[in-house]
Amino acid sequence: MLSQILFYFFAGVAIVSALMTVTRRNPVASALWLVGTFFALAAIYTLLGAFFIGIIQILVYAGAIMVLFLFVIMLLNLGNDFEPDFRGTVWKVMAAGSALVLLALLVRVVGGTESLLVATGGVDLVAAQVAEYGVVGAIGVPMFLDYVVPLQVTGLLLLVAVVGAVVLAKRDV
Amino acid sequence: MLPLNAALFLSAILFAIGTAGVVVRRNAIILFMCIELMLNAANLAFVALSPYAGIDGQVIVFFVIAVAAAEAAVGLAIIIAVFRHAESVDIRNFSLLRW
Amino acid sequence: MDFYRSHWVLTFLVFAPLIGAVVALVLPAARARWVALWTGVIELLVATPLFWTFEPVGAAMQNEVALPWIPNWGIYYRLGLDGISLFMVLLTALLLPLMVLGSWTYIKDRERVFYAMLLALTTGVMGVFVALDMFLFYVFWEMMLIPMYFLIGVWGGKDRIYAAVKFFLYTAAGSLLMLVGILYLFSRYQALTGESSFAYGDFLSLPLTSGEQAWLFAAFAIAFAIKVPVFPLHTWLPAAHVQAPTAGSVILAGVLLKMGTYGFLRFALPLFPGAASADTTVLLFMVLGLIGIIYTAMVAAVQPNAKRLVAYTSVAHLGFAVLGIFALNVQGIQGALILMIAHGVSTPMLFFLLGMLYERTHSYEIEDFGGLAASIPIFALMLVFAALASIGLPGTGGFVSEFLVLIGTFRVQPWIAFIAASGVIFAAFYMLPMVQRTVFNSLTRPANRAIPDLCGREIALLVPLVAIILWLGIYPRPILERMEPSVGRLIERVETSRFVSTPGEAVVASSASSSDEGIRE
Amino acid sequence: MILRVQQTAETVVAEAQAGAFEPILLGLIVLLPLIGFAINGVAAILAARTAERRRWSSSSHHGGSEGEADEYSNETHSVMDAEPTGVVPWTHRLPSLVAPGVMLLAFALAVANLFGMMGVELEEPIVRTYWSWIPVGELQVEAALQLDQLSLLMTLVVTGVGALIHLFSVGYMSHDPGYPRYMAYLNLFVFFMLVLVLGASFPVMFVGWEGVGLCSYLLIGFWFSEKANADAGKKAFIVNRIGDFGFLIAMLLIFVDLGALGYVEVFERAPQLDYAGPVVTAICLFLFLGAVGKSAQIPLYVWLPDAMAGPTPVSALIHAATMVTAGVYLVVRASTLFAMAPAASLLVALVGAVTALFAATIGLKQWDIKKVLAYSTISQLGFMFAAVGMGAYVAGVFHLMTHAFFKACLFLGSGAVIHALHEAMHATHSHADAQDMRNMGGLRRYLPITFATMAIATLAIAGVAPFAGFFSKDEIVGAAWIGSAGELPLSQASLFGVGGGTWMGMIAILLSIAAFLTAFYMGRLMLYTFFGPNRTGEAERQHLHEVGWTMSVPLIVLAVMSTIGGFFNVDSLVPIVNLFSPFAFGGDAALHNWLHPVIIGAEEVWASNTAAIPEVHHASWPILLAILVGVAGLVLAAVVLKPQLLGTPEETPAYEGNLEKVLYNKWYVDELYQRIVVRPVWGLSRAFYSVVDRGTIDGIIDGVLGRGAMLLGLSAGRVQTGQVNTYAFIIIVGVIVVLGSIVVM
Repeated sequence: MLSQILFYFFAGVAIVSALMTVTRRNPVASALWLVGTFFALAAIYTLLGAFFIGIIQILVYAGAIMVLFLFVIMLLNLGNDFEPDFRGTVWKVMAAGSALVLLALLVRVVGGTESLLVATGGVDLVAAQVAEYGVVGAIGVPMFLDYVVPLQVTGLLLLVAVVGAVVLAKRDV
Repeated sequence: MLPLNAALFLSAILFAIGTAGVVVRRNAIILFMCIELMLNAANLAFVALSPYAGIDGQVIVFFVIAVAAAEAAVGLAIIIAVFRHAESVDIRNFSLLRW
Repeated sequence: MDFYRSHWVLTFLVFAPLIGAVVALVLPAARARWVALWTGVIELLVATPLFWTFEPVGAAMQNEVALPWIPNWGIYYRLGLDGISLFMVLLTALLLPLMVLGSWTYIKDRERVFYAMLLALTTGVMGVFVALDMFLFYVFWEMMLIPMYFLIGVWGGKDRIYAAVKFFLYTAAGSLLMLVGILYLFSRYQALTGESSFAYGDFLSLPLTSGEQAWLFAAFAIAFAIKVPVFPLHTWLPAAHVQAPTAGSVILAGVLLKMGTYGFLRFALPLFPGAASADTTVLLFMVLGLIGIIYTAMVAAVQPNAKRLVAYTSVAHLGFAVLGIFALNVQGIQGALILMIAHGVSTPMLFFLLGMLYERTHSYEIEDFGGLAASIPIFALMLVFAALASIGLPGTGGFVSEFLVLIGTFRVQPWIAFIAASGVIFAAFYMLPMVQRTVFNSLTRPANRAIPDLCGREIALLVPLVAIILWLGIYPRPILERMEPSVGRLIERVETSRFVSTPGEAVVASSASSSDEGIRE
Repeated sequence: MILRVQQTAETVVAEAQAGAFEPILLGLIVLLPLIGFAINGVAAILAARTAERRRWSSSSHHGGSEGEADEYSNETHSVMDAEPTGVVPWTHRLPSLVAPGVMLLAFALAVANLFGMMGVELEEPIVRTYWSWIPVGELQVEAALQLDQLSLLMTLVVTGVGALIHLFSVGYMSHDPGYPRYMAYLNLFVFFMLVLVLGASFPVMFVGWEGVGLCSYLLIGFWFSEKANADAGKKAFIVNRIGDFGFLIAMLLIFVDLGALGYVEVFERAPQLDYAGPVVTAICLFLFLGAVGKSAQIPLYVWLPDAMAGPTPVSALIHAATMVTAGVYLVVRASTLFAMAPAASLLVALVGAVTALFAATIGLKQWDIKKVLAYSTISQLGFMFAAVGMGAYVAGVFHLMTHAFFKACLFLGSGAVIHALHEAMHATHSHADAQDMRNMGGLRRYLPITFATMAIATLAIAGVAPFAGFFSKDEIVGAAWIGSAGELPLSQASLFGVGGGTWMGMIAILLSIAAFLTAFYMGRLMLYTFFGPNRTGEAERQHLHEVGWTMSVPLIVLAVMSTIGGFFNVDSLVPIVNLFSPFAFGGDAALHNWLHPVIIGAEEVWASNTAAIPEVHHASWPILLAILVGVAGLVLAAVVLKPQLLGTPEETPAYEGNLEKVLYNKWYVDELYQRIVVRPVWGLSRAFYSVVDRGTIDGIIDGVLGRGAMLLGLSAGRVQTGQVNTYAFIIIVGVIVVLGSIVVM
């Protein structure tokens, strides 16, 4: 019963901070609100039983990517004398409208799945694997067995990204 | 266990907020943040469904994170390159690629 | 001698020009026209014996072949020749060397590409007339488009791009509709028999409901009607002719238009006989043909540009062909076929002459000419003869075909034939003033006084055309005999599968019905 | 050559007694003119080639000479100017031999056949099939020639008169630079005329029919460098084409209703159609439309007067003797059909009579000598159509024959006059109109032979007693009176509700007035041309002299035929006419007996479909009236018209008072046609082109589709703003649509 209360609490935090990320004019403020969202999500992950992902979320997302963002913001000195970069009210209305419609559709689509999945009776599949290999092993084993190709590709992708970033951002001397 | 629908609804909401942000904001950096937000919404959905559909969900999350990281890195590099040239990160300066 | 029994003669006729095209491209520019000429001459020498080796007796296809090309889709390299396509093949083979001769001094830049295009175009056209596999037919049909587009677009007159694009879009749009029709037939055949095939024979045996037939006929008919061209869809032709170089106009008027009527006779009528012989279709196309005859004749009369005038006249002539085809009796269809040949000889002659005149006066506008008979009498003689052949004077092919078409139409729709016959008056109405303003009247322009008369090459080019026009007019019997069985088979097919719903054909003069039964042997 | 012909004639006559008659070299008769055409044609091409090569050589020296090129204009009639070397080239000498020679040969063969056929009573026509022309399904058209009494008679007229006119042309046209081309066209014309006359089926006749139309187009527009001549040729061809349209429709009707097109089969199966039924009447009306086009009857006569733009021998041959009679030949050939359609026949008679009178009135006030003769021809053709329309087919053919003689004589006479005047005016370089009667006067002193022959022909055409016209024309008028008394089979028929007899009464009156007017204007022509003071001018008068023998001989022969022509068909029953019966050739009413087998079909139809006619009694007063009318016309002309008062064209105006104005301007018929037919058709054509073709069709295709596609493209392009948000938004919309469709499914 406690976990549900915590879940709704963190969900609320996540939604508010997401809204603040989008609406703050100051990039630094919105960056920090985004970090807040990540923390809330990490908490929800742990509540859902994915402890390793919760940790990774904080480590990689909040820790690495957001730091990179803040670093770039500071590098480009965007923190101050920024003018409002919101588009016209027409666009605002359209954006909000399309977001709500999208939300409604997603809810409609997603809504029906629980009854479907419960029917398949796979509730405690994850628990069995975790019990066998431990929290990290449960993710590690399939990653290195079934998903070994995507893993390598992702590795390559990251290499390309790094080289790309260096080439792009380097001052043409 | 936690109500599955709630988690999925949450991810839908976050995703919707992310799209709204992408459409509305002109600042490239914030644009990237909104995209990160949308990716996270997707991750949440994966994690929420993994107890029912198997651990694969959580494995995919890792790949998503990796992609997100790569995308952020390259994106920001582009923004720096453009910034050097146009002194601002407003995406209207990026509008040469059109008919 | 079995070369002429087998399909190899057809394969040679189709692909020899293509090889010639490649050779023309490779060799230096000065050689190009000679290569084209030799290819044309060889093509003609190979094709002419077909006239004698073709047995007029059997109604079935001759020189057939069916080699697998893309087997798993049931696409075969299927060729065949019968009474209807024989003369189109011969006409194309005849026109090729003449066209090369016609543009001997006319084309001065990029000869290599020009002759390559011309030869490739001939391959496409020859392929269309002998292909019996719908897919292969469609490939050749599209293949014909590209070289023609370049012929008009590159070597054309002032606003040739407009004309070339208009020509291309018109024909391509039509052929897309036809493609849909072919694919639908393919799917129906596959659904019915399980294995896939594009063969013309297989589609013939396909049972189709009246609704399907109507739609499919419409798709094919529009594609061919654009090509013929039938009245409302004809405006691309004058534009294309005015801009096209002489060789382009000759092949366009001589053969490309006949692909439309040939298409009706080979595909639209036999494949969908019920829809084709329905009263509404027959009446619709007859009225359109009729408008085509009278309307374009009148429009032709007021044209300042000679080539545009001749272009409109060929629309008028093919209006007669449409009438003949939809008369759906032996006189009408044989008349249409003879007209396809006669028009395919007389109009190219006119275009050759106008081309020669253009080489001398650098203009197609009629008011730039006048009294040319005084300075170039042989040209004047040829122009008057070509004009008379085009008007359909008895003794030329034009008369025989128009007479047969009118008889065929009269048996089905007396009133339409009555009005169409007045086309004879309009023919004189548009052709004679043009001849007079070009050749007769006083020689006002000093420039026209010193132009040289026709040289040996030009006369050698025109003499075969004159000979064929007279032969068609005086002794068309061998041609009629060779067509008879195929036309008989076509009519028999259309008659037997007439829809039960429509109460027989239009009211024919009552007393004639007795003689009609006799005809439909 | 002549000897051989005599031998064949004897053998043939001997053979004839044995009952069998084989036509002699029928194909050759037709082929000879074609061979002539080929030879002359080659000569013409070579002449053109040499002329052009010389022009190149001379023009390359001093940059193109003016005089050279207008050698084709009809002012410089003579090849001498264009021929520096002085000797006449072979290309000009050859046609003088070939053209008349070929005609004489053909005439000789025709005569040989005549002798052959005279002996034997030929019931069935002889058909020679050469090859199968259009064998398609039930339509079997053979290229076949048919020889029977009618076609032989026509062949004789065509080749006989033709030969004379060819001989005349040698003198008249030999100086013209285009002489070989002229002779080639003339031979080609005779070839097509023979095909028309000897054809065994309607399509073969149609080949000749349009062929002669083509040749008249080429010959009228012979001096094509003048726009007026070329226009006249074009007008003739188009108006003929309107007639040919009618003929074509008739052929279609015949084939669809009778299933065949050969004469023999058609006239066999004709009784199958119902008597006076709509089908046979339609066939006859359309055949008559063809005849009206070719034989210049109302309303399609307008081309004949303009056809005088051609050389005069052409007018004589084509527009007097042969081509224009093709219409009459058609009606007589299809007499069985016309007998089956009494209403149509009566209409033919009526149109003929009205045309006779109408043309005669116009002839009164024309100053161009050839125009007078042109309208006279139209009028005389009206007489022939009246005859065949009333069923008096033999009278029609008889008048056709005699008319061929005296009208050809008149035309050639006027040709001689014009030629003489031209020579004179050419010598003094005056540019007066050589064809205007006001420039003539008193020519009998300078052109005695021409005057004598034309006088005989004028008496013949006026219908004065012993001459040919008297017998043939009065037989027609007589038939009209008999018909009005109800003694002709067709007088029982009715047209527009009025009885046949009354129509024939009206026709008789119309023809009588026309006969009177004919006599009057012919008298006027003779007076102004040959009597009174000479108005051609002092200087030219010295140069006026009689024409050469090649032109006089044909005139004399034709004058002789005009005198004796009448005796071929002297009908002893008719009171006054029987005075001449002792001199008749070949017995009583020779022509009637000769042509009887041809019109048997018509008589059988009448026998089975109309009430029997009691005995036909010939009153004498119609003949007296005819003589009176003829003589009165001539006398009145002599009395009323004062040639001595007439001045040159500058002095005497073309017309005084508005009646003469209307007549001179041909009742403004040409202008009427121009306004109600020609101009609207051109206007409609221009409207069609600009409004329909350019405007709507191209408007829709280029405008709506073309520009529409362009505009669509442009407006779609504006969406690409280049800003990422817009694209993101579009993607989102896409997602929404996809999700929406999933939700909806």
